[in-house]
Amino acid sequence: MTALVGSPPAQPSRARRRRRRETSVALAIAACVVLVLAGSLFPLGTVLASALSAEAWPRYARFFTSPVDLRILWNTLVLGVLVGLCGTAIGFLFAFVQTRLDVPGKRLLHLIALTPVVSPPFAVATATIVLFGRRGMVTHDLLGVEYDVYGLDGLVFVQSLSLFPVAYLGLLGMMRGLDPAMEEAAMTMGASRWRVFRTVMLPLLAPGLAAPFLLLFVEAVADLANPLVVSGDYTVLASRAYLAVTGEYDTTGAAVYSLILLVPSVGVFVAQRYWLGRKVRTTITGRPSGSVHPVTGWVRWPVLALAMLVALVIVGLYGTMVAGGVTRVFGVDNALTFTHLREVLLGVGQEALKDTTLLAAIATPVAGGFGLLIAWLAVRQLARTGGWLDFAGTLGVAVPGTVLGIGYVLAYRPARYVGDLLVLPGLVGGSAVAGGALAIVLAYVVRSVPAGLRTGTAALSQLHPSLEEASRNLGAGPLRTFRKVTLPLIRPALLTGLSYGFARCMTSVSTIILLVTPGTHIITSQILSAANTGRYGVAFAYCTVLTAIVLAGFGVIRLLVGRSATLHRSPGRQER
Amino acid sequence: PGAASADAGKVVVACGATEEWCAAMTSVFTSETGIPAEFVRLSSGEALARIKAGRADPEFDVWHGGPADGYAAAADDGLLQDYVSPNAATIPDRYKDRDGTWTGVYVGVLGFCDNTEVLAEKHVPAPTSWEGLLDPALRQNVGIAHPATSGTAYTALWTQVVLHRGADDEALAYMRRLHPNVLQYSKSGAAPAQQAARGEIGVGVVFSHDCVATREQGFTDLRVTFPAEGTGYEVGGVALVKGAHNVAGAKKYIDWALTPGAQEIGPTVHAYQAPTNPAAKRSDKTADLAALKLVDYDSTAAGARKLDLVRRFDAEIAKAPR
Amino acid sequence: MTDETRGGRLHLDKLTKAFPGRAGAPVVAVDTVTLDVAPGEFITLLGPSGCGKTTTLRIVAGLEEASSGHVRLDGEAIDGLPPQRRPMAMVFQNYALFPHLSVGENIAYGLRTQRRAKDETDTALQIALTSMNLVGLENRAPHELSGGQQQRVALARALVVQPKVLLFDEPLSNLDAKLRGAMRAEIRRIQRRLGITSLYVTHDQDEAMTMSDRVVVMNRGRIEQAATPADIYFRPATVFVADFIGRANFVEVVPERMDAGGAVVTALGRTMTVAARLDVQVNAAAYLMLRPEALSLRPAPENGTGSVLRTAFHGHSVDYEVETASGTLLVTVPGPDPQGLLAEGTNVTVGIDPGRAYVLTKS
Amino acid sequence: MTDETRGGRLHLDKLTKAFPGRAGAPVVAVDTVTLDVAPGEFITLLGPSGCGKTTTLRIVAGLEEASSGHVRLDGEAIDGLPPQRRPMAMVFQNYALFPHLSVGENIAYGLRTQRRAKDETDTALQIALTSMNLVGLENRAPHELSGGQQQRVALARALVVQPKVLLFDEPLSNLDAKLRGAMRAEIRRIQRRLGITSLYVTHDQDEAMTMSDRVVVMNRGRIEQAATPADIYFRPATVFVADFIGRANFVEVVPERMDAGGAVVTALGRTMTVAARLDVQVNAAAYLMLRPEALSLRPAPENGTGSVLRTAFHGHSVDYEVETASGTLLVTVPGPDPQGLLAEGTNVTVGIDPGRAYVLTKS
Ligand SMILES: Nc1ncnc2c1ncn2[C@@H]1O[C@H](COP(=O)(O)OP(=O)(O)OP(=O)(O)O)[C@@H](O)[C@H]1O
Ligand SMILES: Nc1ncnc2c1ncn2[C@@H]1O[C@H](COP(=O)(O)OP(=O)(O)OP(=O)(O)O)[C@@H](O)[C@H]1O
Ligand SMILES: [Fe+3]
Ligand SMILES: [Mg+2]
Ligand SMILES: [Mg+2]
Repeated sequence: MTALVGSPPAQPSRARRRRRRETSVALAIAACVVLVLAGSLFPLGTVLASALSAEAWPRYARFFTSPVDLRILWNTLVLGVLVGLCGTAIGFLFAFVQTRLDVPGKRLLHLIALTPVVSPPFAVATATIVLFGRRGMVTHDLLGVEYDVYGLDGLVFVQSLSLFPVAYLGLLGMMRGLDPAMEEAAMTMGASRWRVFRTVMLPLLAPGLAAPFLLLFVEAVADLANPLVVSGDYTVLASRAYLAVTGEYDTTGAAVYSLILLVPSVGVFVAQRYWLGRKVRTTITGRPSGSVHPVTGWVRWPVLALAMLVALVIVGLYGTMVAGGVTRVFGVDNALTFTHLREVLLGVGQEALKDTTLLAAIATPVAGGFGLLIAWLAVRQLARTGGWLDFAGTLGVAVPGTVLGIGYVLAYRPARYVGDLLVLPGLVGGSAVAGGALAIVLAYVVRSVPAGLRTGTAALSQLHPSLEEASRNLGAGPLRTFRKVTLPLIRPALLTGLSYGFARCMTSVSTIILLVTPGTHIITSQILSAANTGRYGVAFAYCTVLTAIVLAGFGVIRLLVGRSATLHRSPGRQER
Repeated sequence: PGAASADAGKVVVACGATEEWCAAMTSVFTSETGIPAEFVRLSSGEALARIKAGRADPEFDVWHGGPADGYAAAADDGLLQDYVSPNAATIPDRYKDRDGTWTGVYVGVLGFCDNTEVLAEKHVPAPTSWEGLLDPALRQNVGIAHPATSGTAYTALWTQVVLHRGADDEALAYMRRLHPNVLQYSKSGAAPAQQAARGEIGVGVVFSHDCVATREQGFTDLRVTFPAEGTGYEVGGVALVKGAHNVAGAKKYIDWALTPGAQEIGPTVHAYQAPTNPAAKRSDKTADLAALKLVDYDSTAAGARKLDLVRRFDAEIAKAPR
Repeated sequence: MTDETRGGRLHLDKLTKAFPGRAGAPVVAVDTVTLDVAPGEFITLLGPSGCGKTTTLRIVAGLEEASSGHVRLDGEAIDGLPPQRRPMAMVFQNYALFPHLSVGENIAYGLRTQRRAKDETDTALQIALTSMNLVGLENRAPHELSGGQQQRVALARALVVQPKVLLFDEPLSNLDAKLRGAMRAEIRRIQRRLGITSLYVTHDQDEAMTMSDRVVVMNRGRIEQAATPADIYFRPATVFVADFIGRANFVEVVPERMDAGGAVVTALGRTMTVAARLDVQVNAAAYLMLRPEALSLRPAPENGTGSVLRTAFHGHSVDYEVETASGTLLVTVPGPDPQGLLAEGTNVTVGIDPGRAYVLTKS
Repeated sequence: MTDETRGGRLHLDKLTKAFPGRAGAPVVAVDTVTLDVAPGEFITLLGPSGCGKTTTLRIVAGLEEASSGHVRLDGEAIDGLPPQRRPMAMVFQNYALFPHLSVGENIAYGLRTQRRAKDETDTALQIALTSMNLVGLENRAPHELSGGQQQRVALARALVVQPKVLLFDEPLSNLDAKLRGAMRAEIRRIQRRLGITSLYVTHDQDEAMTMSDRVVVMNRGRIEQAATPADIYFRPATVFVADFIGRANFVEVVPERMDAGGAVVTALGRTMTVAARLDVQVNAAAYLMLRPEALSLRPAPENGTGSVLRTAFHGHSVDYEVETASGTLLVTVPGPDPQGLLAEGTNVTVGIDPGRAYVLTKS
């Protein structure tokens, strides 16, 4: 009974827990708990302690009475909702084109849709201004309008384009898994394509649309780099928190803003658990019957054109980035020059490239592993508490990076003593353990765990538990089962998780800036520095090289993880 | 990565200038004095947060670069050690702290960053006074940052307070009149220079060195003008961190930073702030402090009033329709 | 055959469908299938997995395009019509109920699609609910129903649009035996009452036998035989059909001559006249088909024709595998006496009822 | 019963399992189930959907924890052991073959887990492949196998670890009828040869009857009857069992007296002595259970006991629904004569074979 299953097969309750947990599982849980404690909860706790200190209390009163601050809160929510909607819509558009449209060039569209996974800070935003700003090459020079991108519209544009791949990948999986028999049933009852789309496909995908929406919401409101560049007068909480630190030397204020920002983010996650957890979902359980009927009429052309337009914009933005890196001043003086690239590759940038790549390379597998481990524990092992572990693991992206960074500084800069005994040497700063690299790696890990966690959770809930039970039944302990059966089967999730994680490490800005040491040079901090002094050529050159490194990283990850076995929807058994 | 821990011979600098400038400064210092030095680039707030968190065991010896109000805030928190360098004597009083907590190493002067092309298009002469900035022809063509988020913009706001003899209301009234001409209050203080460079606005109110640096990138339409009524400025400081591991080295660094030689490094790395040491040779791209009318800028007073002024600005001006 | 005939006449004309195969060579799923279905007739497509039943059905529904051949409805070729324009409704194996719609909304889906007036839709819905015994369930979600109820909803949803042809793709294969039996009768009763022409795909021979006016046995994309259940069972056209429909023993024979009753053959030490297919020829090797229940067993302490190899107790009957000179024969003894089961190893005589045997060519 | 017994003795002692229900009230899936399984015995758990079969099996496997009660293996309670430490192997309904491993790797999985020596593993694998008729397929991926082959791989994978107990959860329900029949025999043959104690879950009564040493009929978490197939069929403990196993007609009777052969009852106008359950009492309402094949039909132009209501032709037999004074009776006539089918409406006399009838309490 494909698609009629009341609850996904991966109900944790299916494998009810025994009271005595096995040692290996207990150890795994302990490791994950330690990671989220050390990586996000403790640092955030130290920040929030100041956000809840007596000194901070009047701030709340001030916040909620100040029209300016309330406006910021409102702006943030509006931004989150709009980006959630637009990003999901774009993701849906691309997924629809991929799965339901009979058109040429789908492979190319797929690749283009994935490009924004690597979104170097400032690159997309700045390219947007260059192309679509008041004097933009497209808006002003080509179309002759003086369009003011700064503000909500520009922000939604930039963030939607940078964040939509998450929605795209998720929806792609969902739509591929959608039982075509549903659509066929509607068709045989006389429903036109449009009606099938409206009354069957969309409602069936609704829960699947909510998940990326909520994820995009959270990421959009926590994003810092884009608002700094294109928000104009439109202030949001994340950039407000950042500026409270850098402009006002006011960490308490930043903590207060962050705590307030956390409320909608946490709310969204709770809502997701409660609301989506109860909804009937379509799940891939058996053989998908019937076949997909791609849209073949004229309607496909406008839809394709829309997707092409978006793709073109993406290509344009990334093209601007590359062009900006190899011209003197792109748009003003388009003379080809390699001075920017030389500076990045052979000059001061060289060390940053090395250091960042090395640290990210260390952090990525750790993050990927923990992401999947937490997903597995949450889905399969911890019926009741799993949700909390999952949530704690996701905190890494739900809070503004600046706040997490400050948390690290507050929590790990000082060495901790109990009495005279050194229990935890300082982790942050050049004089710290491993020259401060440990804290940076930890921050990278925490920021990228959610990528693997989310894809892992999705993959696991599509995997029938009987496969794992069969392994246990044949004498393999839980961890061996995870390693030998679960992990290979969710390899595609591992792949995306690692790729996302690596991209996120390489492009992480706000957290890392606070953690750099004399010995470590971080690309994003160089980009920020170059952008701040108006050296956009250099900034673009950095972004180009960074993108190239991340893409190369994807290749390496793909090589190491290996191609996924051709898995069939119905696990362990294939119907002919 | 991986620097060794407390190396007494090494000076560790929290550097608030640009990456390049910081790198140039430390390397020249090392080559001139033989004392190894390294730095971490941190904006003022970030530097403050990290120095504060490490007060029990500081990782930095010197804080160099970044506006003086950050130093004042650090001093209030007791994070800095008073040190009056012998070389500070030559620095004019207005560019250093009375108590010797910090000493100025450079001065950034507020100016107008004009895009001559755009102004020509609009048939507006380059503004040479605050009053000139109010020209209705410049509607939506002036860029300035938000004083709450940018030290540059607050300097501009405080300059109005000084020019209006301390009257907040009149200063804000000026900003209110300017408001229709402002395209947007950007987050970063240097952003208006960028916007002017790209022709998105005609005039950006920025520190003149940001405008010059941007022009250097190839935006040849940019010109700097200064308001005749008088203009504000920020002082970039240098100070000794309290509890520094390498006090001797840190003091040598501060002494060195005040020398004309050290202050002449900036222009070689696209940093066109004016030197505080009158003996330092001025690059032709840096503002000539002597030729400009500077307002009497009391950064302590400015800092004390900031919260209140910014809040009023937010409530009374920024939200208003244009 | 039906109370009131409002079904359409369906004609499949040399339908062929080739799928592009993996290794380049196309897979011919349906091979020149020709079939005429009278209005109101209930036809079953029966055959082993992969023989092309579903593909045939999907071509009729318009969900798949034939490589060649035509589908005609009431004489008119409908090959070009998209599925939604064909007056047919389909009941899917997994029901394909819309999980986001209630039972009532599911059933009314087709009507809403046709933009019928609201009260007309409501009336039709009420009638459907009543006649399908679903009253009171209309607000439930599909997953809150039992398998049989889901099945009825799927049927109601297909019927309510008053199609000219009903298509079923193994609609009962997900139900348990008890429910399956009940649903068979129900489907047939409703189909008879409404007189809708029906094409029913199954791989369950019992289902085909009990439900159909005619059974179409398919193999490798081709029709092996299309005939009434009794003909299919008692007079199979080919060994394949005989073997696929029920169970059969085959004993090699050489017909000695033909007479009025059929062919005269000798098997298990006995010469008899047995009905034969038309193409059976004298003195050419042929098969004598013996259904297990056309054989009988008698304990024969001496001189038996064979000995019991294995027994399988089914309750209502016992199957014996008996080793004989003509090979191992399967004998079904119905309604066994609780006490009278024959032990493995028992020597027995196998009796044949020539009236229920049949001779067909060896092909 | 087995050639060489190396199975374990399994004892389920008052097993109870309650799941937290949706609306707060717990769902009691398994209710004080007590069962003793002898070494090498093949026991089937049979019952309608949701009666607790799978849950019982999963508790034995250690995949589920009982709310109370114990599982003992060879006398020792194993309740605390995690699944991987129990010497049992399970064959899953969907086989749960590891899709990323080849057939060979799948089968060897359990051996690798036990870190056996490489050559030992190889030998065991070869033996398994040979005995399961899977030679040549070891490098295929599971999805490249047919259903029957997949089934055999699943079985081989479970057997190769030499478990003391084999657990099966509806292993054949995804196969088609023909293959199902073949696999039943194969499973039973192997199980017999190896003598592994087996617990087999199914909802297919025919499967249970043909395969088992003993059948355990469950209903709502409880055991209704545990007995040999013949006992279950001919001497069901309850109406539920009688109805669930095969088909049965129930005629209300009041036993007049008891004699050596059972209860004396009157039905369909005839008084006879019929075997009865021990708890049947004189003068208390009881049911006379009549299996359809224990009834016979004779056309009776006049004075018949009933008339044919509906017929269903199965090939090997015909089912008649006959309307009588005692209600509608189902009569199965085996091995029907192709010509002699009774038309609907025919008046008939129903004959009873008292030797195959049974009386049970009305409960
Ligand atoms: N979309 C397709 N592409 C390629 N081959 C196909 C496709 N659909 C069906 N086939 C092949 O066509 C043949 C007939 O398939 P079909 O589904 O009609 O069989 P079926 O008789 O319905 O079998 P089952 O009883 O298993 O449902 C099979 O060999 C199948 O593999
Ligand atoms: N994890 C669970 N949580 C709650 N209830 C459950 C759970 N697993 C089973 N049940 C309930 O326990 C009862 C017995 O379920 P079980 O799976 O053992 O039935 P079954 O006899 O195997 O049925 P089937 O033939 O459908 O497989 C059912 O009512 C079922 O809904
Ligand atoms: Fe079944
Ligand atoms: Mg089919
Ligand atoms: Mg079950």
